[in-house]
Order: sequence, then C-alpha cells, then structure tokens
Amino acid sequence: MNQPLIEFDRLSVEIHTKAGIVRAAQDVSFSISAGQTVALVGESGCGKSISALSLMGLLPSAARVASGEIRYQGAPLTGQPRETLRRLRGNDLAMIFQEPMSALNPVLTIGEQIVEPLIKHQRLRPKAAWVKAVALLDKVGLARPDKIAESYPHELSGGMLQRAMIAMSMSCQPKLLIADEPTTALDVTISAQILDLLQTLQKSEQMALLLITHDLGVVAQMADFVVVMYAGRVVESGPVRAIFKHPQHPYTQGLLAARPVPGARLARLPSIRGQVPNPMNLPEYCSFAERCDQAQAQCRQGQPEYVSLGAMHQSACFVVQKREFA
Amino acid sequence: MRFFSSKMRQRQDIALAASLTPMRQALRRLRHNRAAMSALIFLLLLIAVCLAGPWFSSWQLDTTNALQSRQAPSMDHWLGTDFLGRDVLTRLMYAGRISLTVGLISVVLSVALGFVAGALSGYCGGWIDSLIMRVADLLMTIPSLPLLIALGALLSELKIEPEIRIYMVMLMLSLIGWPGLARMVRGQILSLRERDFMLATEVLGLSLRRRLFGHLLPNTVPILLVVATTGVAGAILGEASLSYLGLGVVPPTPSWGNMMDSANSFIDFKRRPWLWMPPGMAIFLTVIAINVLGDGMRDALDPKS
Amino acid sequence: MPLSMRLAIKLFIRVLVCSLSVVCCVHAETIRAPDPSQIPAEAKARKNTLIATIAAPQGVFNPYLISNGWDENVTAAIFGNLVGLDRQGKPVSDQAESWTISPDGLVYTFKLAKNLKFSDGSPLTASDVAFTLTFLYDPAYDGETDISLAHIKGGDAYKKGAATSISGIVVINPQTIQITVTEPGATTLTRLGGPILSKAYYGKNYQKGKLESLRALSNKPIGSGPYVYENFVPGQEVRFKANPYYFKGKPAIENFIYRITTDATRLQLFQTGGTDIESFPVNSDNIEQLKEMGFANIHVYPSSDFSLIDFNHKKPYLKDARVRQALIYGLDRKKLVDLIYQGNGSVANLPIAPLSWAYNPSGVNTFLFDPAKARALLDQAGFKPGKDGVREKNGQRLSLTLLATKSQFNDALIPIAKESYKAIGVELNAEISDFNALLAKRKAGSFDLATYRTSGLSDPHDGVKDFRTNENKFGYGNPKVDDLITKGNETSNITQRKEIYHQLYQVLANDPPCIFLAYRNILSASNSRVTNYQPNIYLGLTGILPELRLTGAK
Amino acid sequence: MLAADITGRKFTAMRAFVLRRVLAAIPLLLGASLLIFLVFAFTPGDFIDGNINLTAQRAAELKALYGLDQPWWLRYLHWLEKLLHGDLGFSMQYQIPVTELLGQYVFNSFLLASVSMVLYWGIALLTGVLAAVQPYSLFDRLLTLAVFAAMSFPVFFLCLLLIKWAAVDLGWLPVGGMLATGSDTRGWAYVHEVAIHMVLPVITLVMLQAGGLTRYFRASMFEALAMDFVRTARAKGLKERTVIFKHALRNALLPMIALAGFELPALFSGAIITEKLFNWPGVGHVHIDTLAARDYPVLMAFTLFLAALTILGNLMADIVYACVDPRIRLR
Repeated sequence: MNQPLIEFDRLSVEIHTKAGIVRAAQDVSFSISAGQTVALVGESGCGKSISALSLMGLLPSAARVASGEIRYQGAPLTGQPRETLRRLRGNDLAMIFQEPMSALNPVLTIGEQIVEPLIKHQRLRPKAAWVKAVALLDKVGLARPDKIAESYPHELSGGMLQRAMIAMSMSCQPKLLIADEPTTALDVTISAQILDLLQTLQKSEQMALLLITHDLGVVAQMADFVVVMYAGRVVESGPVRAIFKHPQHPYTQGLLAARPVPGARLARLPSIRGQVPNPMNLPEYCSFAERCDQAQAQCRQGQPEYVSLGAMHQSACFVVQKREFA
Repeated sequence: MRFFSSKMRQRQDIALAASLTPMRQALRRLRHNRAAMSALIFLLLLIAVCLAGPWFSSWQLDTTNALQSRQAPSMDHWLGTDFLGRDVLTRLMYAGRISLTVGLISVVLSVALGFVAGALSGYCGGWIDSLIMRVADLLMTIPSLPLLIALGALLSELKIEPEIRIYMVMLMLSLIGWPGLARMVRGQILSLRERDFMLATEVLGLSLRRRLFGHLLPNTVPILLVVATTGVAGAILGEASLSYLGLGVVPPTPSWGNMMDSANSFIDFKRRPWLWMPPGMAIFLTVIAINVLGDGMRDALDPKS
Repeated sequence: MPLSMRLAIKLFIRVLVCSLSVVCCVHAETIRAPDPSQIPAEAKARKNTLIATIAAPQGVFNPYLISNGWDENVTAAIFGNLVGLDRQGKPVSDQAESWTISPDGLVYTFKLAKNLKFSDGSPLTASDVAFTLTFLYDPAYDGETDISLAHIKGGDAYKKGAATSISGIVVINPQTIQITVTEPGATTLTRLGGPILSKAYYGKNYQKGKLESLRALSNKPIGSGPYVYENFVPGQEVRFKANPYYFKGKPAIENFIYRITTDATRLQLFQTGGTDIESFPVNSDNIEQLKEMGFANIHVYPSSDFSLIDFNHKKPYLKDARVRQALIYGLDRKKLVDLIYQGNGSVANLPIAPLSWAYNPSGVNTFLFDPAKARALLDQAGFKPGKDGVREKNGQRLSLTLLATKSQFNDALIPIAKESYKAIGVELNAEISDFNALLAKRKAGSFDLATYRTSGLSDPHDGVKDFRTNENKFGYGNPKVDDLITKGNETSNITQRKEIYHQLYQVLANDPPCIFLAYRNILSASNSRVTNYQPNIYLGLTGILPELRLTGAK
Repeated sequence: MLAADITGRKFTAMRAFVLRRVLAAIPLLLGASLLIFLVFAFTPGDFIDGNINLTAQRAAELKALYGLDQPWWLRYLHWLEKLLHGDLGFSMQYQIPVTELLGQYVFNSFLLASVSMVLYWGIALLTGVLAAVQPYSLFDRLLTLAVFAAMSFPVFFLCLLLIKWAAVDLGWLPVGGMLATGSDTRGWAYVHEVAIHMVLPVITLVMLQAGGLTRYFRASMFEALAMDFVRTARAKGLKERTVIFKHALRNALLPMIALAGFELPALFSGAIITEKLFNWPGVGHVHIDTLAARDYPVLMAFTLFLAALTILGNLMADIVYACVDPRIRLR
C-alpha cells in the first residue's frame, strides 16, 4: 500500500484576535510521502507557517483548527490529546526554525538542549545522551563537537547554530523534518551549506522534508513537490518540474516571473501589482483577483475549485478552469 | 534570490499602520478594554464629585459642632460626622481634591525631573551622564522613609505657609521618586538614540533641545504615561502612610490619608465605620481604578500583547 | 532630682494609681468589675505574676542615666526613693525615715530607714547617699538630672575640680546624712531624696570623670526598691522578681512584668487577659468598652499635668496683656475639653492640677468663653478689623502661628482655635512638627503660640518657675510674679505656700503668661484579679506596687 | 570561544568587577553619609532640645558634653573619623554602643522580612507564571483583580483590618509582639510561638508586596513564553512543565534579579510601619523612636546600614545575573 506519511485534508485554521477572526489557513490539502521533499511556498502571512505549526500541534493559543484534519500515517493528528502529539514531536516529527539565534535557549548550553529529546523520547541516560549529542554535532559537520556542546548559543555563529538546531532535530531520527525558512537569516554561502546538509541528511536518514520557504531557488534545488499558497489557500500544487515549467495559476506565474534569471538582464524585474489583502477580511471570492492581470468577472463571484492538470498537478483558478475546459 | 523585496514588506507594514498613528491605535485598543474604560469613568466621576460636590453640600468644611460629634450617617449627614461634629461627606470631597492633587502634582514633578535628568543623561552621555546617574544612585541608596521623616521636619522649619505644607508633601514625594524614572528614561533614550531617525535629526543639524523635546520625548511618552499613572496611585498611598506618621497633609486640611487617622482609635474603628470607611474606600477604589487604567494603558501601548 | 518629670509629653502618662480626694470638677472614681467571673483564662492561669504595661523602655536602667520616662518607670520599681509623695503631692517619708530642715531652709538632715538594704543584701547607708549626690556633680555626668538646682554647698567647686569632695555633704553616721545648700528651695527636698545608687556596686571601678564603668551597669541594675530586675527582652517586656530585702517586707506578688504595648494593641491585650493593668485615652468609648468586658475594674483619676499654649511675649503685639486676655476669652476651651475628654477633663486656669494641695481657683479669673469681650479687649488694644476681617494695628496684622505636634488633642484644638479666633478677627495658622522640633523652634523664638502638655508636676513651683523674668525665654516679665514665685520657693511651710500661690495665680490671670487649656483625667483598668489597686498619679505604680495582691495566688 | 576558558576568564573578570564596584561604592557611601548627616543636622531640634525640663544652663552643659554645640562639619568629621576606626558611635538615648543596639533588633526585623520575602517571591512567582501561561483567562483576570486589590490598601489600614478580624473578632492569632508575655519557651515551642506571632505581620507584608511582583513575573514570563526557543522546546516534544519551568522561567527570572537586588534593603526599611503596628520588636520602630529623640549616632548608623545594603544588594544582583546569564560579560 502506498499510504502518504502526512495528509493535509481541507485544513482550516482560525486565529481569534480582539479585532476579529483571522482565517489563517483555508481548505489546505496536500500530502507528503515518506522520504519526499515538499516545498511550501508563499509570501509572509500566507498561512505556510500556520499550516506547519498545526501539523506539529504548536498552534498559538489564540488559533484553532476550524475544520478539516491532518493525518499522520493514516491516523488523524488534529483533535488528538496533547499528550499524543507531544510524544510525536521531536520523535517522529521534528522542526527547525528561521532564526537559529533566537530558537535556541540562551541560558542553556547547546549540549543541554540536544540531550533533552534523547532523554525524553529515547530514554537514554544523561551520559549516553551527551555522547550521542556530541556525535550528532559531529554528524552535522561541526568541528570540535565536544566543545560546541558545552558552549552557549551566543558564543556561536548563525550557521553553527542552525547546524546545531539540525543536530537537535535529527536526534531521534524523525520521519518528517519541517524546516521553516531555515536559511532566511543566514548568509548566502552558509545557507547553501545548510541546504546541502539538509539534503544529505534527508537522503541518509530517509526522512521526509517539509520545506517552508519563499525562495524559489531553494525550491528548485531541493523539492520534489511544490505547494503554492496565497492568502491562506493553496492556489497551485504539483511536482517541482511541472510547477516551474508550466505554472498555471497567475500568482505562480507572477512569482516565477519576478525571479531574477541569471544572464537575463532586464531593466526592471516584473512585480505583482497591488497588495496582499487584509487577512482580517478576505473577500468571499478569489483573493488574488484584485491583483490578477487575467481576472475576469467570474473571479469576483466565488472561490475557484481545484482543477487537475495532470499527474498530481492541480490549481485553483477560474482562468485555468476556463482554459482547461474550453 | 528573494522575490519579495524588503521594500514590499515594509509597504505592507506601512499599509497596515497607515490609517492609525501608534498613539491613536493605542487609544483605540484602550477604548476596547472594558475594565480600563470603567476605571477611567469611575475616576472622572470621582473627580467631578470632588470638584462640584462641596458646592451642593449644606455643610462647611471646618465648622465644628460639639453637639453633633460622631453622629452616624443620617439624612442630614449622609456619611455621618467626625469627632468634631464636621460633616464627613463634605470633608471627604475636599479631601479628594487634596489627595488627587497631591498625587497628580507629585507625579508630574517627579516625572518631569526624572525625564529631564534621564533624557540629559541618556542623550548627552559622558560626564553629564555620570554625574546625573551618580546623584540618582545616591538618592536611591538612601532609604526613603527615614529621608521623608527627616525632610518633613526639615521642611517645616522653612517659613512656609501651612497651606503650602501640602505642596511640600508633594515635593518630598517627588524628590524621592525621580531617580528610578530617570534610569528608565535613560535606558529608553539610549536605545532610541541608536535608531536611524535620531541619526537623521543629527544629520539635519537640529538643536539639542529640539532633538530632545521634539523627537526623543514623544517616543518616551507612552512609557512615561504608564509610569505616571501608576505613580499617582503610589503617591496617594504614600500620602496616606505619611499622614499616618504625622508627616502628611496637616489637619484641619483634610486628605483621605489624615481622615483615616480615626481608624487608629480602635473604638472608632470598631464602632464608627463611617469615620474611616469612606476615606478608606475612596483610597482603595481610586488606587485600584488607577492601577487598572495604567494596566490597560500598558497593554494598549504594547502591541505585543 | 525631679521625681518623674521626664515623661514625653505627647504620650500618655502611665504612672498608674488612685485618689480618694474629690477636688473641683476633676474627680477620681473607680467602677468595680460587674462580673469578675469573666476573667480570661490566660490571666487566671498566671498565678503569681502581675503584668502591667509600658510603651517604650530602652534598656537604660539607671535612674540617673535614663533618657525617657518609660525607663524611669522601670527604675522606679528597682530603686524607689528616699522621699516619697502622698496622694496630694506632698513629700512623705519613704526610704528616708525622717528628715529635718533648718529654719533658714539651708540644712537638710536625713535619717534613713532601718533595715534598708540593696537587693544584693548589702546595707544602704548614708555613704551611698553621699556617693549618689557626688556622682551627680561629676563633670562628665551627661544625664538629665540637674542637681545644680539643689545648690549643694561646694558642689560647683567639686565639679570644676577645685575640691575632691563636696563640702556640703556630710555623713554623720551610717543612718544619717546632712546636706547643706546655699539657697533655700521648695523642691530641694525631693531633689536630694531620689533613688540611691550602691557605692559598693556602682562605685567599684568608677573614678571622677570616667562614667564608662558605671554606664556599663545600666543593664544590670541593683537598687533598694520593691522589685529586683530580672531581664529585658528588647521591644517586648521587662521582668522583675519581688525583692526579699525590701525594707517594708517582700512584696506579695512574686513576679512582675512590664509588657510593651501600642495604641493598636493595648485594648485587645487587656481584653484577652494578656495584661493586668493598662491605661487608655480617657473617653466614654473606652470606659464603655471596659465595662462590657465585665472583669475590668475601671479607674478614672486626675492627672498632674495640664495642656497650655505659650505666648511669645517678645512679639510686640503679644506684649499687651489685653491682647493675651482677648486670646483666652476668644478661645472656646469648653468645647475643646468636651469634645476631647467627654466629661473627663476640665478647663484649666491655674498652672497646677486640681489634685494638688496648692490648687485654689477662688478669685482667679476663669476666662469663660466670651467673644464679645475678646473683641472689646482687642479694640481697646488698638487692633481694628482690616479689609479681610483680620484685625490690625499700624499695619501689623493679628495673624498668629501656632506650633503644635500631631495628636488627637491638637486635631481638635486647631480647627476650634481657628474657628473661634476667626470670629474675633484673629487669623491662626498651625504648624505641625514633631515634639523635638517644636521645642527647638520655640527655643529659637520663631513662633507666636506654641501648644503642648506639661509633664506631670508634683510641686506648684514646677508649674510657675519658668514665669520668672530671668528664667523666661520668651520675654515674659512681671516683678510681682517674680517676687511671689521666689517667696513660694523659699518657704517650706505648706500653709504659707498655699497662700502665696493663691495670690500668684490671681496675678498671673491678669497678666497671662500663657493660655492654660485643660486638665484631664487618666483612665486605667485593672483586671479584677488584682486587688488593692487604687491608682494615684503622685504615687505612681511603684508607690503602690508592694500593696497589690492577686486573687487566687498561692 | 569555548566554554572552559570562558569560565576561567569570567572568573578573573568577576574578581576585577567586584573589586571595582566595591571601590566605586566607597565614594557613594561617603556621599550618602554626608547627605544624610546634612539632612539630620538641619532638622530642627537635637537630643537635648527634646527635654523640656532642663534649665538653659544645664542644656548648654549637656550640649557641650555631647559635642552638639560644634558646627555640623566638625561633627561630621568626628563621626567619620570614628567610623573609619570601626566605631559606629554611642547611642545617646539607649546609652549603649550603636552596634549593640542594632544587634538587639536587627535579627527580629530580618526574620520577619526574610520570611515574608521568601513567601511573597514564591507566591508571586507561582501566580505570575500561572497567569502568564493562560493570559486573559478567568484565572488571570481574577488574579489581576486580587493583585490590584491587595496593592491598593494603605499599609496601616491593612494592619488594622487584620488585627481587628483575625486577632480580635476571631481570636485566632495573637494581637502583637513576638512572644507571649512572660513566655519562657525553648526549642520548638519557642519557634512555634514566634511563628504564631509572625502570621499577621507576614500576611500584611506579603499582601502589600506580592501584588506588584506578581505583575512583574507575569509580564516577564509572558514575554519569555513568546520567545522562539520556547517553541523550539515544544517542538522537541518536551513536557509543558519542562517547557515552562526549565526553558521559559529561567529566562523570565533574569530581569527579576535586578529587582531582587533592591529587596535586601527594602527588607528593613519597608516594614517600619508594619512593625510599629504589630508591636514587632524590630529595628524599624527603634528607628522611628531615635528619630523623634534626634539620637543621631543611631540614625546615621542605621541609615548608612541601609545604604550599604542597597549597594550590596545591587552588586549581588549583578553578580548573580552574570552567573545565571551566560551572555552577560562583566564590565
């Protein structure tokens, strides 16, 4: 049987604020197979991080899953007792974050932070856990790992810290690693190294990787499958080649066009006009319609359905719909 | 290879904030805080009653009446009379004026002192900073109550009209209060000074005064407001404690603090609650209201929460 | 040696005691406990221990080194006096069995009681008396006792180092001592007849000019009084045991404790049986509360102090006796007394308490509250109402500053005085400070009026001595007054003195040196398990301590 | 840049830092003593003035004996000279050395204050953390209200209320003092007796102090819980308790250390009114008494003691901060 590792099934997340309800994610559906790399792409605030956090069961207290569910190996994750989720976290599902500097506790040494999941989930004795932690640090390519383990976060550089974060997340050989913009805060050269490391580890450990990013270069390099989100919705998803070669949704097209291509000297990069709509009051129709050059009357009348565009490739757009079924 | 330029993100932020300046945003948030708003309304009502109330009272502030001493509340005297036969309600309202004024003025004074000292210290740096901070250290080192007691006796030596003793109480409270605030303002200024916009004012060649008051002050206003609000509560309580030690507002001028003196007599405390309950409740409710309001303001000014 | 005059004035005098005499409108009365069965268990359980109360002893238990009245209460129990006082303040024999005074009033011969011993069993002899008086002339002596007022012959020479002993002090035999003074004085007898220090104990390492060794014994006192000092728990209590060597026989109650209480706790402690004898501000509330307890004997008895307002006679506008009289007529003292003491005080017109043998108000102007008369007097003095209603003369407004401390009495006095003075065209501003600052300011002369309460006064001379021209710091002077005060002090015959003081009081009323405000009663309560307790201000608790008994004691 | 040498370097830096701070404290203390002396010197009245029965002549004699007739600066120099010889002076009122006098009372104050401090820090920590974990919940709101209420009592009023309710009306607890009169208890019975007497004053102090502190803890914890590393800790699958107490609280405590530095002197000066009302034999009411009597040696010594404690408290806060927060380098 070919059951996906993770399935997002029409997941909707709402955040309750004093000013009103923010619909942070709506009807998000996609799946991740074992060992696969899925890239989640979109602007800040489009709902990628919220989706990932709801997978981890780490939604902020004001947010809640309004409908839909996430399944892990076929079993629903959403609605499970917190304790069940907690046991999965760090063990089967691991996550690394954008700012390694702030994601590590400043008052604990690196080693102390790595041994925690080892002791918690793998029931290692503290000494054994420490040995393993040093080994993990070695594995992520840090020189003098024993010294690093005794250091505090502020004594290390951003790249080193992100490696340490990766070591920490890898400690229990997770089945899925979520990397939330893992290189955004790093220098270009360092970020390339980190991505390499992630790729190597993913291969050797045979784990799935959910890569959240807005960097299409990274996507092209790493991903097997791409999910594009806009204003809380998945607008297009498909295998990486299909998305890059044949982007269907005007938003995806816009994104790709706005990407500088080496060698192509344009006077000005094309950009998407207009602004992201206020998440507090999203329109009851396609939320990209106001910025879309191809928008038609229909686009302002309702939410587009998904259109299947071949193997695993689908998009939610009236324009595409029309074109396909024309 | 980033496809969202940082400019674009900035534009988003601006767009979100464009319609509302931070101050207005804060005010809007405050208006939605029900607790803070009820506190504010309570305080406004209280001030109104204290200001206008005595006009409608048929009793004089200071007229003693041996025949009407310590009367329980009645239709004539809504809150009874004190041991000299004076109307408690009338005195309570006058006392409210005094206590609130003491609170307000002492805070305004210490905030002003604290701000100027802290701002100069933070902005000028160098020896001015050292000097001001050493003085602040010195004042913080000296325990406040002994200093207040000694100052109280010392100040009474100066040939000051007794009515002005009230203002000396305020002065004393603010003399004690400024160093903490100065440190806070200095810290604030130090971090603000490093921001780009201050660099810009320097590039533009604005004068120190203009930079300080035109650009730095407005940025420290929120925190000052919060501190000042809770400071008023502190000063009202402080005045009450000083009155207990006989250093506060001097009778027969009433203040909530010295009206509560009667609670010191155990008998009055037990049998004549109308002597101490009204000023006690007045202090209690006012201080709670001010604290709730201050808390609401803090929440409103701090978008993080 | 003044007998108990150092009590801080703002505090309540707690030397507790009783009086049978009913004088004037201030009278003593005892209300018996209606229901002694209600004695709290805590008190009942205390078989042979009496607990009285005290406010703030400081641990200086040497009668000549003390700096506060509370410590004096402690030392009084340990040391006693050579000369005591009776219930009207007249000197009576105590540890001195008898004495004679030469007709010129300059030679005092004391005969000590037989069996007089210190609590360590050693005898108290005339040489101990000599030692004590000589010690007070030590140049390094920094205590508050001013022996120079007794004018012992040769004292100054000793102090200045011109002599090695005091020529006026002669030990005739172990039981007899003769003291010669250079000036007669009515208070000399009590000054000479104070507590006695043991020469063997206190004089052991003492040398003239070096008080350290003596000072070091302040927390280990040995005296000849009814009780022996046991220990002091700072801030909590002082404990005593009955003195087996006490010359009148060992007191009946074995243990005696002074417990420290505060205004906030005294009523509750008494009610729960934590204390046996306690004093309270005198008012009908407190009396009623005590009555409700059932087990309390309630004693109301006159105090020997009085409250007053000093004039600063150096101010030109207060030089005129008419202005001063107007300020007395214009002040509603009756209202003040009624409000504060609620029937347990009276308006004062003489500088002596009604309890004293010297009190005689007949023919003395009573200055009944009379605003019209006050206005008339001010008019006569040339002070006419100005634009704002405040009287003025030659541009000098009658706007007066009153120095006061913070007390409930003054909380009433100030508004009443303000109100009644406003009605006669005098503006009054009050300035509140602590007592120490008040006295300092008064001394510096920066005031118009200053109010306070005197300490307990036993001899009428104490009430008037400051009115003499050369003693008065505030410019009061009246030759007739001077003359009468000196006469009253030089005579020791009580009948003659009575007459002199009666004349003096009449003269003072016409040229008032100050405004006398009020006499008051003291309210004390005793647990009804304590018997024989009849408090009197002159005797003090110590004076009656040996007579007290406890019901149910072994 | 590695931990072992960092620790070593830190220790050396710490020594230099402490030394420098102690040296810097000396002029501060001198300044404070001068300022206090001036305030007291110009306060009207002195020890002798307070005695109304003295004749002018005797008063002058006594002033000369006590040196009160000298100009203030000379008196200050005398006082300073003695201080440098380790002599805090002799109490005029109590007739014993100041050190001995304070020794009699300081422990009682310290006992009362330290017990209250442990309690209110504990309470504030617990409630502050709980409130921060569930912000704007019913618990948080109720707590906020309770905290504000407790903070809004004038001290003496609270004391009186407690005496009336707990001690008199209900008769549960002793009214005041530290021991029952004439008590001779020893050992555990003594501890029990003192503990019973402490309940009311401790409640007062805790009520007055815990409120503000709870707010601080809540704010600090609230901020810490919003930090990224807390999310990381959760992502590791740690128990919520571990996340809150090991990761968030440790960081939330850092800013509180500075506050704790001020607690040391506040221990002594903050309880003056409470001590007075509950008749607690502490140094606070000795202080008020000596002030009324103008017993300068005691006043100076006590005030300076508090000043020194303030400086010490701050120094200790800085050191603790440096020990707890690896990011801080001592300068």
